[in-house]
Amino acid sequence: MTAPIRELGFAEAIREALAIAMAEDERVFVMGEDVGVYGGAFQVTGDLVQRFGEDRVVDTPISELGGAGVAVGAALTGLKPVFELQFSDFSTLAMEQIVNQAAKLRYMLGGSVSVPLVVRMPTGSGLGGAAQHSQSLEAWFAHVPGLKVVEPTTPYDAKGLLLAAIDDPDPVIFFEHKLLYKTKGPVPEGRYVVPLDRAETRRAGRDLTIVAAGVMAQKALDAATILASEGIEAEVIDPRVLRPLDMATVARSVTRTSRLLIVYEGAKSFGIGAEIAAAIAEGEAFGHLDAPILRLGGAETPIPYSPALERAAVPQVEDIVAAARRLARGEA
Amino acid sequence: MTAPIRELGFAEAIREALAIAMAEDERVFVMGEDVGVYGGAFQVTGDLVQRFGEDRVVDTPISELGGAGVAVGAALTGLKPVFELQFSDFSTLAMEQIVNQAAKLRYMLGGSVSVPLVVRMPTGSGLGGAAQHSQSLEAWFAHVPGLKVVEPTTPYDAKGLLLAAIDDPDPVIFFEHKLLYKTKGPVPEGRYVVPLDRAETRRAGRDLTIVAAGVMAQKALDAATILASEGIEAEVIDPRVLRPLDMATVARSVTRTSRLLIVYEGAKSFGIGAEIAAAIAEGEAFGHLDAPILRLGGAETPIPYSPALERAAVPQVEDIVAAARRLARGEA
Amino acid sequence: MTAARAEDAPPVAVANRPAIYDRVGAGGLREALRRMHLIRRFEETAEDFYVRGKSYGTMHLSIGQEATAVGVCAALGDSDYVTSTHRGHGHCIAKGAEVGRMFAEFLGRETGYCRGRGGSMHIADPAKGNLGANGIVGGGIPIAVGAALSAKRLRTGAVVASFFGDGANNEGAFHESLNIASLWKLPVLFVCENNQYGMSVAFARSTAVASVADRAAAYSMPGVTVDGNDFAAVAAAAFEAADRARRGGGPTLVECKTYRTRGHSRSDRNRYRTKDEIEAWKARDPIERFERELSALGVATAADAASLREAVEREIADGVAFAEASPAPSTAELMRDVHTPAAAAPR
Amino acid sequence: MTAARAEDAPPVAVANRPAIYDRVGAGGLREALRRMHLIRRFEETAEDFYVRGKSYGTMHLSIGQEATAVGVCAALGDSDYVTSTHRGHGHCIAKGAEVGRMFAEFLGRETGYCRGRGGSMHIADPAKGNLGANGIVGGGIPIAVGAALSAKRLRTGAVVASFFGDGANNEGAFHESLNIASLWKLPVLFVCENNQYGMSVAFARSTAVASVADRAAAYSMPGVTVDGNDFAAVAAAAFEAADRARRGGGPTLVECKTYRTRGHSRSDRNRYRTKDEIEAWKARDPIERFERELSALGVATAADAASLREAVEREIADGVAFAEASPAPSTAELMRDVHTPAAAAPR
Ligand SMILES: Cc1ncc(C[n+]2csc(CCOP(=O)(O)OP(=O)(O)O)c2C)c(N)n1
Ligand SMILES: Cc1ncc(C[n+]2csc(CCOP(=O)(O)OP(=O)(O)O)c2C)c(N)n1
Ligand SMILES: [Mg+2]
Ligand SMILES: [Mg+2]
Repeated sequence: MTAPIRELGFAEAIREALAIAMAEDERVFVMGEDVGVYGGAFQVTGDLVQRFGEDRVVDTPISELGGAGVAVGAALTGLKPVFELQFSDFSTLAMEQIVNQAAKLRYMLGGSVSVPLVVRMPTGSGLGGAAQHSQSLEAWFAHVPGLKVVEPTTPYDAKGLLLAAIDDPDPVIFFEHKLLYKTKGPVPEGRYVVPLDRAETRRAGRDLTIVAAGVMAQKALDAATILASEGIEAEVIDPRVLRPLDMATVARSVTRTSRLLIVYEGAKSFGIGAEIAAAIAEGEAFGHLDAPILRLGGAETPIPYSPALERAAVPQVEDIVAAARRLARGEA
Repeated sequence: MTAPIRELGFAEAIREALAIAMAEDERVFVMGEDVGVYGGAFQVTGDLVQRFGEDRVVDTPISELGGAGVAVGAALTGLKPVFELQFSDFSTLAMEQIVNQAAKLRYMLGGSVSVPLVVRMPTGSGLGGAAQHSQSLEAWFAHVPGLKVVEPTTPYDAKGLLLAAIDDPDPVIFFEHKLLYKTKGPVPEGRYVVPLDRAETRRAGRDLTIVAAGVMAQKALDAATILASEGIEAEVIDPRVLRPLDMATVARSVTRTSRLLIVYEGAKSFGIGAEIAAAIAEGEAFGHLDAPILRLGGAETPIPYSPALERAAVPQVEDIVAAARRLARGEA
Repeated sequence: MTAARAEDAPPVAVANRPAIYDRVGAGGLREALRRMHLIRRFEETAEDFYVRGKSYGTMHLSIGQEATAVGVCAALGDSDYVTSTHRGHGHCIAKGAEVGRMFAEFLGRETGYCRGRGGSMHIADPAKGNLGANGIVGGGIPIAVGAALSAKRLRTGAVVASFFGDGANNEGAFHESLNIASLWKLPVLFVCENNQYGMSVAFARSTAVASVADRAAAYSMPGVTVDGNDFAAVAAAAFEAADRARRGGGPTLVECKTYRTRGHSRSDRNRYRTKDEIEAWKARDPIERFERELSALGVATAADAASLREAVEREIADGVAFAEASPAPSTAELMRDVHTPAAAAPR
Repeated sequence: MTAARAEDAPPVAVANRPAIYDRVGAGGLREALRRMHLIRRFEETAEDFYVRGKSYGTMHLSIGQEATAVGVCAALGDSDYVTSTHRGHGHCIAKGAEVGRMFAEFLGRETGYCRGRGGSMHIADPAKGNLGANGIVGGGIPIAVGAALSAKRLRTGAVVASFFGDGANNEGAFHESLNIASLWKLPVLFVCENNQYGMSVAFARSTAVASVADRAAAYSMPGVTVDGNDFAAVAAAAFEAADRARRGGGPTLVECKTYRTRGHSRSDRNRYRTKDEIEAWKARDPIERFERELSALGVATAADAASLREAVEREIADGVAFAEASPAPSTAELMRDVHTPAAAAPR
């Protein structure tokens, strides 16, 4: 018997995952700034405080480092916190606890403890938040051994990946692109999990492979539609999980298509696309490449406020189409 | 007339750069934890407090975020601070000020201000500091538009690059590998600068290109000596500056050698080698590659304490030799 | 509007004239009133832009808090600094910014204070000593301490006022900054605008002490709580703190109890407070009160106030026209100002 | 050695017997003395390893501070937690750890508490509630608050003692943590070991308040300063704070004034303090003092103390032998424990 499937928004899917986990397991709780009666800066926690009470949906003071540390301590000692940062930009205040403590404690202590912590944070630009509210810092976390890093694209994945993240015994960083919150998609009722180690091929194609996560996967799919109308069949792979990266799926695709385009929003250099390109360049798939690996990343600039500039600072559908076209036609 | 050249230690070369900058320019000052009478955790500032007084060599409380912010504010308003973090691991507490403020202020404010700040920090493992005192976080900073990121290898470069960093009107992150502090090399007296945008070819060779910075450049040179005895001529390129990366020098070399090995200490995935590999894989040099690009990075683990484990967690000379051999002999 | 009510209000006894008014002087008081109106009208106009879909991003209005911004800045000159917050329009105008360039920034235009790169949350006016609004709660506090270090080291005689909210007082940056400023006896005014909420969380739910000013003792610095809706009270505290700072007496923590009558930002549904509470605070409007007082004291008659408000309307209208006529930045200049061009470098 | 001096010392009047000694009981007091000796001898032996080039990395000795660690832990049971610091050997032993596994960790052996992965700076003993030493100054403070949240939510009745230094009290983490713990009335003992220096910087040069305990008022929690070299004073404060915490009365800040007679770490040249100062504090050695007191009170005679010290010597010798006989970790297991194996997952 499969669960009924409804159309659900991305934010609602996340909320549903939280509600399921909290209903199932007393140890799971949500904490963060304004997650209670305000419902979260992006209305993700919504009415959870009404449903689970203030002890399970905890408003913290504006203390990102302290909040993260409290979550780490709680996770070490029997609870399963889901800690929300209002913007991933504010993780800069909490890196100490996330990176030096949560990610390392198990290893540093010889395996005698686990830190079952999920840190949720909205990422990316597109809402005029300017330089301190629009960063894409995925690559930082993906570089840290001991962390897992997730970035869903669809409401279905958002729910299933978040349930998997909460189940996971180790710290998981969960990025949510702000532009996705209001997107909708089919989501089954009840519990299901999407595993934390598998990329998803969102569209099959033979001419080139496009790898893109989060909102960039959406843009890549839109680009693929346009490309198809020109006779270029792009395969679109959504990693979903950035650490550990499922490079096998990417490599299999590239072995067939011989061309690789990677799209991501964070600054191009030292961004997530660098790792994907490098991993292909050093593996078996390298021999199958018919063209250089193309990366389309964010501009090397803080995110500007003015809308046209903001748009110009990150890859757009038309940029993906243009790059894919060049790559597929061997003009790169 | 050229300045007399002496053998100088790496730490002394840095101290000399600080002393020159401070003597020349009243606005330059040093701040950080225990930089005064203690002389710095690694004895880099040494006797500067005796020479320049407590107003120019300022012991801060143990307050990395506050200290960084004070440095940003001072830089914004007419001073030129050189801020020392005792270990780069503690930058996790100061990322907010370094990344959200220092790196972005000029852009965010439309070019109306500059932040002439240098942040010095020891990096890397090798002294038994374990997971919270041994990280190599260069890739994080190299990913941030608005920053420049420097990592010298020789005492000569340490001095010249630091003087260039202090001269620079924008924030510069200056990584110093702990294992280099006691190394020695020729250093001219007086002022000279090493520009912040040029890689250095430390050894010429035709069979493969090895790119490595900081202590890894030293190890690569040691490896090259061994390789030469086997008839393999490795070209060793030391980027010196990780942001902006001088990829032109690397590309020119790869175009000639057709093989590229990148060595770095930070966790392999999403590390600095990923960008170098990706940049080659997407450029002109790609067509000249005769083999996949090989990366030798740190293990995907927090740095362990026990010496044999610690050694195993980062690339060693013998690992570089083995990788280069495989690459040069086409066994990769 | 304020004028009508001002005339109905009971007259203020001249005997009660606060001493600080003598120091500010009649011209200064009228200018303060003008700036308060300018802030109010700037923000109402900005709000209107939003409602009409003319602007982008989010915004944080300080309507109801004008006496704090203007009262503090009354004690500062152009060479003194301020660091500001996400709710920074008031600080910016109080420190002397032009509303035209502010509107232009708000609309993301090339003529804005940040050439359209910063928007509402980063408006800055370094020429007037405003080091910028800040998108990071508490982000400006250590920067203010650094500016004060420059002032002390370079002997400019400047003081720095660091504005921040009640929510920000629970950030580590607050603690580290106040400790350093006190240790080094730096000329800083730490100005907490305690508007009772940090987004949605009431002060008592975020802060384990009755008053932010009570925390001053933890840094051996004077702490004072004033009615943030009373220009005189704020200005008196600010002058005292600035005097102390200029004398080398170190920093002061000034807590101004006030209230934002608008939501936290665009997306606020006001679920965390009551209409009654909002109305009660509206009745304590700082501008009406100040205007009433100046009228009773004969510093600004009803007619003066009316012509001042007219001038403000014109300034606002001109500012809007300037901003709307200004070009958006060219995407060709996306990469400009990431770094300082070598030519512009100080060295 | 301590024994000889204990007999020369003036007797302590039985009338002055601290009330807390009744609560700890004679057995408890002897055990406390034993642990203090064990800490001292562990660290002297560790130091000796260094001198002889047998160990790796750095280390931070708490010699002179033993009464604080043991006094606080006297008020704790095995189900209570501690979070510790880079200077954590004392806390670890006070909380009941075995010196054999500690030496093994110190030497990076597979039998160590962290299987050689952590070293001196990360020794932990979760089974006894020690959540670990910490390489990050202030890093353990919010973690302690989280453990207290667990205790409260899971109704375990546990309390948490968070040790940190005087230097750490200037970290933002201190501020944020104390505020949260007080707001949520969590069962935490914030124990500041004020040993007068944060590496090289004297307390007065780092901290803008006379006593760390004075900062408690900023979080509406009780704050108390005690002589950290006096077991009774420390234990009395710890029991009072633990009682309050267990009653639901929330956290307490306990400042223990003490001194480290060794350098900060291996590389310290002691340039920031005088020999006289060090000698003056050595004269106030907490172990000698405690032993003298217990002897005067008849709780542990000189003979008892001597046999206790002998037992400690054997324990140390056995621990060293155990550690030295233990294997180093295999590099084949480099990647083990980065993540929790699925099988071990709690779910
Ligand atoms: C470091 C950080 N955390 C959280 C936020 C999100 N945020 C923006 S304003 C705000 C409330 C700030 O409260 P307060 O300091 O009292 O200032 P007010 O908004 O009341 O003026 C929050 C939580 C932020 N911008 N920066
Ligand atoms: C966040 C951080 N900053 C700096 C250091 C380097 N450091 C290690 S111990 C220490 C001094 C700590 O002083 P205190 O808190 O008084 O503890 P004590 O060493 O006196 O026991 C410093 C600066 C660190 N480990 N972590
Ligand atoms: Mg507020
Ligand atoms: Mg200390």
